[in-house]
Amino acid sequence: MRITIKAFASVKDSLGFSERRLDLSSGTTAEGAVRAVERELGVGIPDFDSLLFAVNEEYCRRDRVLRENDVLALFPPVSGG
Amino acid sequence: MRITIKAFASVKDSLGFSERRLDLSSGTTAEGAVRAVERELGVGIPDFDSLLFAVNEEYCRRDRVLRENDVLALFPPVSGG
Amino acid sequence: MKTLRLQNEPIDYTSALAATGTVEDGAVLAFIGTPRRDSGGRTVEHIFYEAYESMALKEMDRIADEAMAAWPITDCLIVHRMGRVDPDKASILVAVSSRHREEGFAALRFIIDTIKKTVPIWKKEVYADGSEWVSDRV
Amino acid sequence: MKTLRLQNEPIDYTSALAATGTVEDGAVLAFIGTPRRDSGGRTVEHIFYEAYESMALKEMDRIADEAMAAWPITDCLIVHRMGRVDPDKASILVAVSSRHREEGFAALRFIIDTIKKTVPIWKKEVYADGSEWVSDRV
Repeated sequence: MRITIKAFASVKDSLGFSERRLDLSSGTTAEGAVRAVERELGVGIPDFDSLLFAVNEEYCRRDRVLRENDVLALFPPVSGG
Repeated sequence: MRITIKAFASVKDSLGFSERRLDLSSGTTAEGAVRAVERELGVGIPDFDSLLFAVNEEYCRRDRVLRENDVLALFPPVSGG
Repeated sequence: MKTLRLQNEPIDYTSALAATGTVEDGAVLAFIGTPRRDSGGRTVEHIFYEAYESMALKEMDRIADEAMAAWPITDCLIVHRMGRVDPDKASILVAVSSRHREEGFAALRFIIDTIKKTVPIWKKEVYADGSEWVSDRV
Repeated sequence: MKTLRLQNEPIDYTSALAATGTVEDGAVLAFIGTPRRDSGGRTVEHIFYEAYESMALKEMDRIADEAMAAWPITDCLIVHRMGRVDPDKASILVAVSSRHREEGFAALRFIIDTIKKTVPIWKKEVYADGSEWVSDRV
């Protein structure tokens, strides 16, 4: 399946992209998708445990199973205001 | 002794003046001064018990003894904001 | 910094708020009071505000000092309109600035509550068929 | 009425606040956040804000709806700046209008607290000698 992964703020800096298309085997979780990207690019995202995940603009758990055309977003704790 | 009495809002409407000079015998209290004005003008101020008194721009009790040149102010509960 | 003002002119939020808070502060909290159009079933055409101005400014100053002593706020602004105010216009603007917003909330609340209790300002509601001092109501 | 906005332009208090509250309301409460010049001993030259804009607007909308369901507020305005913001300029303005100020205080507090927890916006502090995403700090 194909999904889109978006990265913001420091995660974008770590990964070196703000948006990327990914080909994954079905059943891959949100966390699995991010680990796949880290392996592919040979980078590690610092403070991984503090990261927030969203699918299709809704917060989700990192064990969320992705579906075709999902937009997965990955970002650090928010700091607006 | 001579004092000044000021009236505001509905009290001003009842008394028909905003400021007046009064001649009083020494030892007169704030309330005594107001009662003297009511008698002199032949008017009664409605809701007398709810009125607030100030002398020289500071809130005071109605049994406050007045002194020469005091400025006594008399007004209903405040309603600003 | 304290800014205390009674004015006949409409309140200019931009200039008032731009003057509240400094580069050291993180939060400005503001309260804007507007007269209500509906007052116990009667339609208010406009409001007329009267004050014992010199005493009102002294009381506002005392309230600002108390707030600034009780909470670490840096600026305190109180502007109240006098005379005629239409129901959709601000009659009062209170603003405080502080490094953290929690302190600002507490201080702002104290200031507004105290103004409404102690500052000698009175409101007369003017209707199509008469007028009434609001403080006279039971 | 809800007004939710992410914008690069400076926040115009006057037009924003004039649009908040109606003649039926008695109280507008507003929070203005400004970046702090001092951040843990370092001097902040300016801030850079980034957002996941579409999701941020959805979250802001959800927060406004929750506040309007929980308290009888009539208008809710949330404006957040994006991009570069200097330390003495507002980065966020939140305003609510309600008939009585108690409800406004509670709603405003809920909205700000929740924005700071859930809306996907990030702040990068830029110093003379570098920059840092604030959310990365422990």
